[in-house]
Amino acid sequence: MAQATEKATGTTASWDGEGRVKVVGILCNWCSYAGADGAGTARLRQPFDFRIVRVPCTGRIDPLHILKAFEKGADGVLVSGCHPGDCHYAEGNYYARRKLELLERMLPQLGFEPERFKYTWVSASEAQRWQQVVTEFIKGVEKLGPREGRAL
Amino acid sequence: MRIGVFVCHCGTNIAATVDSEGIAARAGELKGVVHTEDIIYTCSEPGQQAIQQAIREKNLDRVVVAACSPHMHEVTFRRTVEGAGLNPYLFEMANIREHCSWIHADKPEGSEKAYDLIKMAVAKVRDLEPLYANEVEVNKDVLVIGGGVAGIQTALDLAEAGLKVTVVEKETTIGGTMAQLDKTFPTIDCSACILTPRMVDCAQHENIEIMAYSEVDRVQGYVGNFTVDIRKKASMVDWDKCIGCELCQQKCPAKAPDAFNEGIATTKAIYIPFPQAVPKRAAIQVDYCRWFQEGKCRVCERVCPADAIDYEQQDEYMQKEFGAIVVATGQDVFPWEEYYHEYGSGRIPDVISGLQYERMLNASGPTHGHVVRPSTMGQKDVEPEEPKTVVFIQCIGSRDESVGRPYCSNVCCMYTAKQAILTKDHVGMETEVYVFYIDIRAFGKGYEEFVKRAQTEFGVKYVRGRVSKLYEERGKVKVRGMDTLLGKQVEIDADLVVLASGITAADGASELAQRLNISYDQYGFFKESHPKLRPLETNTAGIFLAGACQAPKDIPTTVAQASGTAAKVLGLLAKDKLKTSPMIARVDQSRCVSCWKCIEVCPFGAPEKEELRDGSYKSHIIETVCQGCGICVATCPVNCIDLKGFGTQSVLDQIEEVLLT
Amino acid sequence: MAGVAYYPGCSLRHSAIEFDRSTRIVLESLGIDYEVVKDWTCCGASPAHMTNHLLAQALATRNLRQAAKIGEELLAPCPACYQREKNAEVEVHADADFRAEVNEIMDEPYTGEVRVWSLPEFLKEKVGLATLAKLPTTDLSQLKVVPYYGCLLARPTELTGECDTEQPMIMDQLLAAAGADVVWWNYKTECCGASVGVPNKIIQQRLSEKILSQAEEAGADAIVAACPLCHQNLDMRQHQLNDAMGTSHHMPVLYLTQVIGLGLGFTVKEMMLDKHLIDPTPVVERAIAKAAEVRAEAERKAQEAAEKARKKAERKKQEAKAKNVEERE
Amino acid sequence: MIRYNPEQAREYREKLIEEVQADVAECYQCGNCSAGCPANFTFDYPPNQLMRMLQVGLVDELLHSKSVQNCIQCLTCSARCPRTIDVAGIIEDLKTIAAARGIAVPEHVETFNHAFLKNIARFGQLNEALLLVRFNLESGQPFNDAGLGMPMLTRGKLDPIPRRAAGAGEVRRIYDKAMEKARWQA
Repeated sequence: MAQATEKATGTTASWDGEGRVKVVGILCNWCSYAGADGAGTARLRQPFDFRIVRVPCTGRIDPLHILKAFEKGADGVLVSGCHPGDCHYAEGNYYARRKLELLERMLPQLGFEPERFKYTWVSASEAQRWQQVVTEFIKGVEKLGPREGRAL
Repeated sequence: MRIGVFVCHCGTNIAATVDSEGIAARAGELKGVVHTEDIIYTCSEPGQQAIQQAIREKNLDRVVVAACSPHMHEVTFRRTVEGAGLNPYLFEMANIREHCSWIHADKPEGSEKAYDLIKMAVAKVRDLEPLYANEVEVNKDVLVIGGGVAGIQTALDLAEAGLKVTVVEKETTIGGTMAQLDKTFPTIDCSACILTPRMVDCAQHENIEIMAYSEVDRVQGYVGNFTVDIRKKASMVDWDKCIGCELCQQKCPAKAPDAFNEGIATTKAIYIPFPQAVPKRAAIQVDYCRWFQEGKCRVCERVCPADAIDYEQQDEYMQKEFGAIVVATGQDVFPWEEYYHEYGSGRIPDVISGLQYERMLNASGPTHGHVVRPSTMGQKDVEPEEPKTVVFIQCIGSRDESVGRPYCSNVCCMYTAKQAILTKDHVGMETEVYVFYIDIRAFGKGYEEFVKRAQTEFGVKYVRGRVSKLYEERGKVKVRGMDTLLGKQVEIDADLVVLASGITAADGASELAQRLNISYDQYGFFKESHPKLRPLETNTAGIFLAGACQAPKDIPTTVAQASGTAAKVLGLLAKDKLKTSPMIARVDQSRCVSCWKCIEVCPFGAPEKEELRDGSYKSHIIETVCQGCGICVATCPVNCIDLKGFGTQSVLDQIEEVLLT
Repeated sequence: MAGVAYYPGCSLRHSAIEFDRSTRIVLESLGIDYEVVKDWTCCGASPAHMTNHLLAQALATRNLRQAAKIGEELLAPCPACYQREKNAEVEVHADADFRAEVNEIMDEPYTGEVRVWSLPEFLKEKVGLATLAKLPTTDLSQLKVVPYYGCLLARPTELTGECDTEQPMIMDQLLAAAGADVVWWNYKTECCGASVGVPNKIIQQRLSEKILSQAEEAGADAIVAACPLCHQNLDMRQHQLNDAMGTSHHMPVLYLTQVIGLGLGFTVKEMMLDKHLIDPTPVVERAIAKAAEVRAEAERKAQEAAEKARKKAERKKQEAKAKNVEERE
Repeated sequence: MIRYNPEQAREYREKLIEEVQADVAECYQCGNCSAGCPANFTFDYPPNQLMRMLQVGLVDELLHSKSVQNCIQCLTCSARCPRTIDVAGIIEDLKTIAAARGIAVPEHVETFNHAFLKNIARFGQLNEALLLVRFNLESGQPFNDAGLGMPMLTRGKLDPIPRRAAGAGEVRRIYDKAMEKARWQA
């Protein structure tokens, strides 16, 4: 089974490497996750510093998940779900919006730059939009660089 | 805990940018992992056998496959592990293809990220527990939304197989766009001759109920058990009494625009769209009815032999239960007048759309099949004039980003060729017929031959180029175009210009999609679950697609798809019970404080108040009703609800694991 | 409203003097206070931007700089000037580096944020159609006009503020508000060949001829333009064109502000209709006279109707009386 | 027989995307630009062929074409392009390149533009009478538009006595600097 292992195990590409930021994405299974799949199938290049957690619906997301991510050292968190009105479960994304609106307003109080958190809507057919959203968000986080003092 | 990790190469799809072998080896260091292996094609038979073998030999109790998207093969591998005697829900996928190898170029980076994704999957799989599917009774009735050729075909196939089918059609008759057509390509056989018998079959079939002039207002429930609110719009005519004699239409004094004839003729305020309508029942367009507008008239009431007229009629609301839903709502013609102002915005009478021309060609149309210049139609002491020069322009609202329609409409090239031939046939071979085209798309069976016939046998002149402007001059329509093959501008004095208007999503398609919770693309066409593997299903179990509501389609493709969809529905409803996903919410009643927030937020009514032995009430999830969205989980103030398969701990552990340094 | 800077541009000094005058008169009578840009210079027109982008933008920006000394808004009645100035506004304001590059070759830098208005847009936004519609004192309802936008007032929409390049409406609306009878036609935005009127006559003649014949086809008394170059080609060069093309057009071409002015009650003289080579005076006077007749006719009809009604009522009364008498007897 | 020039094609595609935000690769040759072009009858290549030439890199032929010279910048092509390509913008850019390279094409447009710019560089504001005279001399057609002179004079539409506007000096300097820069870039 082909490739040699040394190259990959080399730490050059480590997520903690110089100038890296750690961004976690929490995506709805029905729209944005599929949108990201589409972006992959279309070979749309995307930033490396991004890891995706799949959930059945943005309505399942508890703001604590996001705070936890920051606590554990994330430099940015991106939440993406179905466009308002298009929720696979009818209204999940509306509940998500209410909670995340509040979180968005709260984070600056806790000393987070607004650019470190974003929630948005990307449908399953919006591969290109997904590429654009994730690229821009991570650019924003990279501008700020890693968060000082990992803990909350 | 004994976890097995299997890393796929997917040929070079993954291996080109991810060192599958290397990260497989590294995965061995992860807590609980006792077996790792990299496989060239994990989804192949040897690949799946390798997994099963490892499960048996290393008696693994958890499995992670790092390969493509779970949307691609989660089901496949669940079956694989189940085949080896492991609970299918003790399995997790790491998406290292769509979300990694295909979006990165640098191999060290790709490998590193892939490894992180595996770490997350492993973290999640540790938290998983065996789950067991429930079974629900299945309602075997089927709802078909839309009574065009797609809906008709699906309904007949299902009814023949013995299922009860309800067809909901928003117009007063079924038949859809095909009923408006004169002939069909590439055979030039008469559209009505093919369609109307099928319409009648529908009407007479014991298993089919047609609900014309009705709309779907609301859809609740889930696969096998949908509850649908249907509204029958007030036609102001008692359809149980109406015998479709057309007397009212003949006597009605109020003119009204004729939608069925695409506005090139007028009908009456009370009307039956066309002679072969099914059901053949009259309806009043109140906006044009004198009684409703001016408070006098009531002629129809007087002449109706069945005394079916009912000016007080109201919309009727009803609720029905179905096991599956087929969406076959079709398409609309691109409204070129609103976009192509350089073509006169519809102010030039002799510039018409393809479908308008189709009505003119149709023997049951306003001109009884005679081709005439609209500018000479329906005027006193003006003899309707036959056009001597007819110009067709293709790609109107297709392949045109400037009007937000970059896609190809799929049918225009062929219907233009057909109409060009019919023009020669109806008006005479001496008529000059020009077709301005960008590219000819004749992809179907017998299509290319058909276009060739138009060019050779019928001498239709195809001009490769587009038309920049249409304007009237001395009673002609000036066509200012380009012949790109000659590299010269051309100007043609036309008597009639037919615009091959493309296909656009049906009006209100996105609203319907939202009512059904199915997804749609940016143009309003409904999205199939997978373009190649699940082209007839939507992302919502139990809801299927047929015809042009999914993408522009011609009749052969539509009918083929409609029958395919029928087969899919039969497959689903062949079972008496359906397995439901066990990945649903669960309440820890010992911690429930009976605040009932879960009941408030659940879109499906899954949580209920359950009386315990001590007489207290606690929340309880009705397993067959819960759809596993997890809204209640995120809402519960004391976190006493969790979501099986997507547990709170598993989400947190994935985050923690991947951020761990 | 703070004074708006007024940029006449080269043509309006002489060849299009009537456009300049009529515009000023209309602005004044609408109570808009404006001030002519001090030491304004040529916007560069098409020769500049066909030759050198930086040159074009710098020449235009210089005028923005001069306008900034008056206020935040610049009105350029000549669409050619308008587009050059607008073009500079958009690029210079959006791109700081480019602004620097431009400033580098000007004597003094431009630091302002001047918004450039086209004449139709300015009238619609600042005066308003509803207000304008209330003002006319002269009845132009019998004057059939076709609005001719040409290229510069229609394209590109990003600059012109029009919603559509094929069917712009602002001039239609303004003319309707001024009381004229606006006729729909197919040639609102077809080019007249303006930019090559001098060097490449054959293009200009072919294009202008089409426009004239289309206007006749539409049954218009006159074409209404808002551009000195279009006017030059359609009016001043109409004889020239007739000779060259062997046609016999006689189609007056009015300026937008001339029509509005006439509606507002200014005289043919004040609107300088005599400056045109194809004299529009007869057409205009005929239309105004006809309008008077039409009104008179209408009044007569109304009176007759009233008379009839009165008589009828009279008769009714009589009959009623008679009836009563009978009954008593 | 022609030879495609991929390097030039690449170079100009990028240049035009950068400067005009128009991508010639998007052109699918429907010919709408040519169909509507009012000046096409004076062109040696219709606009859609210009786009094609850019796609395959025949740039020099293009810069020497009458088409680029004679385009009247009416923007009809850009307005009606189904792929929303700014065709006119592309041609304008080519015009400036041709001008900077001093490419002489046997058409009077260039002469006129030159005369025009000289005129404003001298007077600050255009003097139409002088422009006409100068252009006629340079283009060797002394009686061009002679017929217009009288009627315009009598209507006070011509200004026989040229006056220098206050800003003339600066216009001259702007002109020199800009043209210098362009020459230097070309």
